[in-house]
Amino acid sequence: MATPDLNASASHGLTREQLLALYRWMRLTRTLEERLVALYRQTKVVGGLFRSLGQEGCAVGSAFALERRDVLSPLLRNLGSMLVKGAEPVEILRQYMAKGDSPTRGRELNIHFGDVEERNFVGQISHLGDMVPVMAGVTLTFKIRGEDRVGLVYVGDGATSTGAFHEGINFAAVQRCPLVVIVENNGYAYSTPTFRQTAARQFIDKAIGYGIPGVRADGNDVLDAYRVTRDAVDNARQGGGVTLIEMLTYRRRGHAEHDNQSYVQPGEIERWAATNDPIDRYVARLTGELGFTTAEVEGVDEEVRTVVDTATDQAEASPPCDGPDALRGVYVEPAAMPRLWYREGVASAVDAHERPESWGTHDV
Amino acid sequence: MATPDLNASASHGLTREQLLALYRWMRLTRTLEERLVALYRQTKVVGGLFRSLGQEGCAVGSAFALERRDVLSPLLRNLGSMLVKGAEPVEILRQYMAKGDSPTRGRELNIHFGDVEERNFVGQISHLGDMVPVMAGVTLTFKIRGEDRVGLVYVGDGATSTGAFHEGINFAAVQRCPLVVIVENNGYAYSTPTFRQTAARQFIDKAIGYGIPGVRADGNDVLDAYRVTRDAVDNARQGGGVTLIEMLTYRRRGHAEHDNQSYVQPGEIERWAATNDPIDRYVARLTGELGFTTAEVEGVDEEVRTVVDTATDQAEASPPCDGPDALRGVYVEPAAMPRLWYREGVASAVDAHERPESWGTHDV
Amino acid sequence: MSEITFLEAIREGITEEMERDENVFCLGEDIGAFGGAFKVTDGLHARFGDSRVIDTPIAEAGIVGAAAGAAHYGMRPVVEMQFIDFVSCAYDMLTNYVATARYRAFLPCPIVVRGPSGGYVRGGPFHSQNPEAAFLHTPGLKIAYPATAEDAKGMIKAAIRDDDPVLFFEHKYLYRRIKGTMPPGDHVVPLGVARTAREGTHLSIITYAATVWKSLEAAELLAAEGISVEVIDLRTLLPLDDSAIVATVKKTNRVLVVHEDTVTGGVGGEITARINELCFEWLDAPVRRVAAHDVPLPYAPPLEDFVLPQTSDIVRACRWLAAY
Amino acid sequence: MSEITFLEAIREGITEEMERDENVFCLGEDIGAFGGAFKVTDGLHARFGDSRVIDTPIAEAGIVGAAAGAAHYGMRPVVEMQFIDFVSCAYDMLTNYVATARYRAFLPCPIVVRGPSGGYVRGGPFHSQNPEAAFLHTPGLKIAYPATAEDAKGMIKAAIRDDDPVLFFEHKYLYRRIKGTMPPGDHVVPLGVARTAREGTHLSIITYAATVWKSLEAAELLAAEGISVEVIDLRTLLPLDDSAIVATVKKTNRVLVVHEDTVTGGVGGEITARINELCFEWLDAPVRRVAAHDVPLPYAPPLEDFVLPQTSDIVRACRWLAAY
Ligand SMILES: Cc1ncc(C[n+]2csc(CCOP(=O)(O)OP(=O)(O)O)c2C)c(N)n1
Ligand SMILES: Cc1ncc(C[n+]2csc(CCOP(=O)(O)OP(=O)(O)O)c2C)c(N)n1
Ligand SMILES: [Mg+2]
Ligand SMILES: [Mg+2]
Repeated sequence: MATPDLNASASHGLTREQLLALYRWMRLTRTLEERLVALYRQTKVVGGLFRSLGQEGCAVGSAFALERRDVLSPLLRNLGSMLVKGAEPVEILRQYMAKGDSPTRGRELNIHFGDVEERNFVGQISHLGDMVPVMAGVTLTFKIRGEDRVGLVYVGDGATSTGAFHEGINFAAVQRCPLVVIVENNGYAYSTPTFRQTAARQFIDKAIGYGIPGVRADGNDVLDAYRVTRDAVDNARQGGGVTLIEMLTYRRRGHAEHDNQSYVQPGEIERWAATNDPIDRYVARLTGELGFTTAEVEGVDEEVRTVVDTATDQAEASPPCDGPDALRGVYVEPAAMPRLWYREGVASAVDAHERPESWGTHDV
Repeated sequence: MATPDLNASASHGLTREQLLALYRWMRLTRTLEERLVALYRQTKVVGGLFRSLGQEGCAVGSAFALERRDVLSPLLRNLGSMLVKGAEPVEILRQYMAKGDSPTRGRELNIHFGDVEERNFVGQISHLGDMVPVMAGVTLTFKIRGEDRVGLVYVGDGATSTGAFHEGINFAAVQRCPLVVIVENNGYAYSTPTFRQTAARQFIDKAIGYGIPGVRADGNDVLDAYRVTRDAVDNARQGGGVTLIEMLTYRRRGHAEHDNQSYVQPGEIERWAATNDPIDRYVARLTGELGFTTAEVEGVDEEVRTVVDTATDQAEASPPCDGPDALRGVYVEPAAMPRLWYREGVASAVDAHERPESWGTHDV
Repeated sequence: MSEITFLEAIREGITEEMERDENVFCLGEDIGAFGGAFKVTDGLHARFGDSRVIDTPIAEAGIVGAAAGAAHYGMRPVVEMQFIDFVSCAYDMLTNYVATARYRAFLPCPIVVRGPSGGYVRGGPFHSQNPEAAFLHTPGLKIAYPATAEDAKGMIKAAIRDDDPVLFFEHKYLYRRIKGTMPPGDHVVPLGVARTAREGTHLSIITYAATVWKSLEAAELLAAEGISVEVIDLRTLLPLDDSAIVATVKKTNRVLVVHEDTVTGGVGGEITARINELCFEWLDAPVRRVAAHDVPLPYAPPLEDFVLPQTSDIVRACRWLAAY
Repeated sequence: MSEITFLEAIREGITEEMERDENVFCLGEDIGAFGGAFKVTDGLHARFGDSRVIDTPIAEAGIVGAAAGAAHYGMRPVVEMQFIDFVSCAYDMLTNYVATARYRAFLPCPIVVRGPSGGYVRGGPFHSQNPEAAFLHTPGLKIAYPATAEDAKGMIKAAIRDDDPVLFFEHKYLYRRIKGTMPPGDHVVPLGVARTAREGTHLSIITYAATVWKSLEAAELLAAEGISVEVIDLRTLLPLDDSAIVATVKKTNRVLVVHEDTVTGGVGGEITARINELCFEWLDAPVRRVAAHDVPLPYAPPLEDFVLPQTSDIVRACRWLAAY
């Protein structure tokens, strides 16, 4: 089959390389998460595992609209956006395995890390909504300095209920900060369906209350996610202020791997998997109207597998954290907090005779 | 002049007594506040004085739409609504003068007090926005119990920026609580004009984001304030959930009496006073289309003056607070907190030799 | 009567109170049909229905405020924080509105705010917190932090019946590891009364929550060395049981305060000050603290282990104190 | 050089830092053309313009979060709380996001959050607070609370230059009552170093903020009775200046901790614990506290006077301690 001329509107002005890159980021996200599931089952992941299965299109498409100098603030389901922004698979793996050379040196879990020096994504915290004010401040800085930079922050459907979301987006709207706020509406906040989170018909209905434009995207169409975000980013870059984007998607796994999704209607997940998977849809598009060959697509799969394999080997070989490092870096000065008095000269915090699993077996 | 038939639509179905009562509450609010200004100048008011000059229509008209069993949560500029709900002028005066028999026994200031037993208004705190979640809970209770009761809570234009406002109204909207939320848009939050508070064109634009109806009223038309609130109250009573009302009005005095309003454009206050005073407008209406005589109106003024005079005498004669009472009532049990060790047997906390005004005159 | 877990004990306590008093109701994130992140409210929704087990939006200040409003009008709300770390989002509402309601406005505000707290579980800085000290200087609140399954049940019942607001901390490490046999009948453990978890004569450990178990483990190890350690489980931090503190000081004359929260600004300071004020003359040694290092709690096991107080730390500190 | 007030000293400090470093900017409610509720930022908007003195919506969490974001990208935000009582609304943002930023994510977060605090002004429960103790167990924050005009200037400058987040409490009773002559030049008072406000030999008062002045007044009165009181002004509460505390204990052997915040859970506990740990053997008497009674601060003058510590209380407590 001959390569057809790329229809500029179908490809939203993206080059062939870019179109394939979008696929690669989605595939990398999924393959990496699948590897994490395997490691989780081997109990090599410390703590919970949070998937973005079925949501890769939102994260990848939106982040793809940013320049390197722009700043991204991801959430738990935005692994894809971090990869686009330059996070390395080995960093993700080390984080999840709490390795000593992980991006946070074992201080924080899963994908809670960032890099504001070069790649420009900010390490999130668990408290939902808090990143919205923070990104208002990041982008306020760009506005004050006249820097040509834009910010992008995600919130879940659930996080829109927080006071922090409200205070942050309102502040940014009033200040006309160059900020894009994406509500990733995946139908659930943990077990809570959207209709218990808000009585609004749709999340973009919140935009008018902040005096900003609200736009909806099909989050499972990576090109739509890209296009809508790019327009909002362009608008922000030109001084147009904040845009609220609602991306429609669906969370096919539980809140975390241990969640059995008992609260989901039978068949709902299967339906989304069968008919509305962002990768399947994009593959069909690539090999259909966009004129890529199956071999090209499979080549990406192959390359991604190798990348993830290599990263896994690297991460597994990484050293564990070193206890006393825990005291370093709370402040610039002092550089480390002192050891407490009963720890002076003690090599290991936990002695052999510690048996926390035995708690409660003593007489009370 | 003969009394014309009351036009039911002009009077919104109110009786003659009710129409005159609306006037009385507005006049009482203003006269009482004017008395407070006099007492303030005599330094008999402890702390600041907060006026609602020019906003009496909002407070009175809206509260007039409630039944006694309904619950009101007023703010600083809603003295009028408290009077309608049964607060006595003497209570207000004692509060401002921090008297021992004031409604809070001197614990809280100005109009921060309530009565949930009989008259059903809730004592507010200073932290803006906090009363919205609280009233969501009050009205959730009515819903759970199937009680035929409604709640009404006010916020200023400024308070809409708080996270508490957002969390509370959203919670109430999802739960379809029988609650009416009034945004009293008086143009300023302290010195901050509305356009620095929100980029929204109007506050009712926030309603759709919560999936609730939003209605605007002319807050300086007491009948419009009444009508719009009554409709929202009726809707809440019938299970229709939350309504957001925006009342347009104007704060003619400073945030508090000491504020010289340097931030206000010259002429702005005078214009509102001359052309859009809620009392003047209503008097014109009363003596015009509603067919009251000037004597009737003046009769109210006279009666109100007497009421305020009597209340002032009573309040001035009220005893001051008794120091040790400060320790009572933090918990049900213990009924009073213990005196600290160095206060045992001490009659007066502050000795004659205390000269706090001399602080800083000692060598450092 | 069979043993149940700490977690089941809390559920049993809430269930009994919901049966006893129809004004008791639960609200929180994912607590309905799902039963909550830790399943504390599992089954309650099926049993008591939509209006008594309410799934809320993610809005801690909103939920706590709503609970307060309901409490003013006669309800007895039991609020779940999905993790107690999120109570910080309701800090204003709790310290300014809830805690002062009775004092400033004579408003009854009998709410319980409960949730999983504490570390030793590789939860990282935002799923392991012990925020009790942040509320200690808030008159109007009570703070309960049980260590045993029996207390977990008896104290949640007391908290729900209390006419004032109670923060109820549930150490998540104990949820499924600690078991107990519930006393028969209406088992209520009054707030404000400490418990002697172990009798001893040479020195006293004053502690609460998960470190009660670490202290008991240390006491057991020290007994083998001939050091007899008394362990006081405070159970309630506000109000503190001064008489229990004074009694143990007068008995052993040596005190180690142990808690999981960071040492600076933790509850240990208040306890030390009270001992100074109430029974200084009885001290044969300084009051000392074993607690977490002053850093945000990190996630990696070697780091978390290093930061938190461990049994061996308590053992070493006790040896030092006994030898003083 | 003429005397200026405590308030003017703060303004002078902020102004100098804004001149020195273009990354320093102010944000808060009504701080722009209006100059702030207490006029601390008066004139700054006219001088530095819209983008360096920013009026914000009423959103304490939003403002503090925005400051943090700006600080990550090289700015030096100075945030005003209109009253420090409203910092409770930003409690989550400060304790979870701001305080941990460097530790968990290597993010610089040099922000200053400042505002009028404290009582003795008939401000009632929500305009008189001393929330310092609520932040004391938050590693990652610093807490400054000056008592003199000189320190107010020197410490706000140090706070703005500090590479970590600083809570800066400004006692509103001192704003216009206290004056001082500013040392010439770039007057920076380092954080973490206490000050001997008055030398003495019989006993030591350890205190900070407004009660420094009450303590000095008491010391003056006691001098007439032959009791020589040393007064230590801590100036910074996090980190605490342990060496200054130890030095005064070793000198006088008797300590009274005085603060305006409620006694239970106040900073006094931490100070007492440190003294126990660092210099117990030097104590000739128990460390005792003079502080506010454990109630929300009421508004009426006789009630507020009764609840708060007064000079006469300090005098009586010192007599007791001297006689011990
Ligand atoms: C302030 C706060 N409250 C509660 C939680 C606990 N929590 C973590 S994720 C979550 C659900 C989030 O749902 P949503 O915002 O829709 O994001 P999604 O997981 O669907 O991407 C909850 C309640 C939290 N992290 N922060
Ligand atoms: C959470 C919080 N932040 C700041 C303040 C200080 N403050 C008191 S009134 C006020 C302005 C309120 O404006 P608005 O809500 O419009 O009410 P208005 O006074 O105009 O009726 C401010 C900022 C406060 N009370 N609460
Ligand atoms: Mg979701
Ligand atoms: Mg206003």
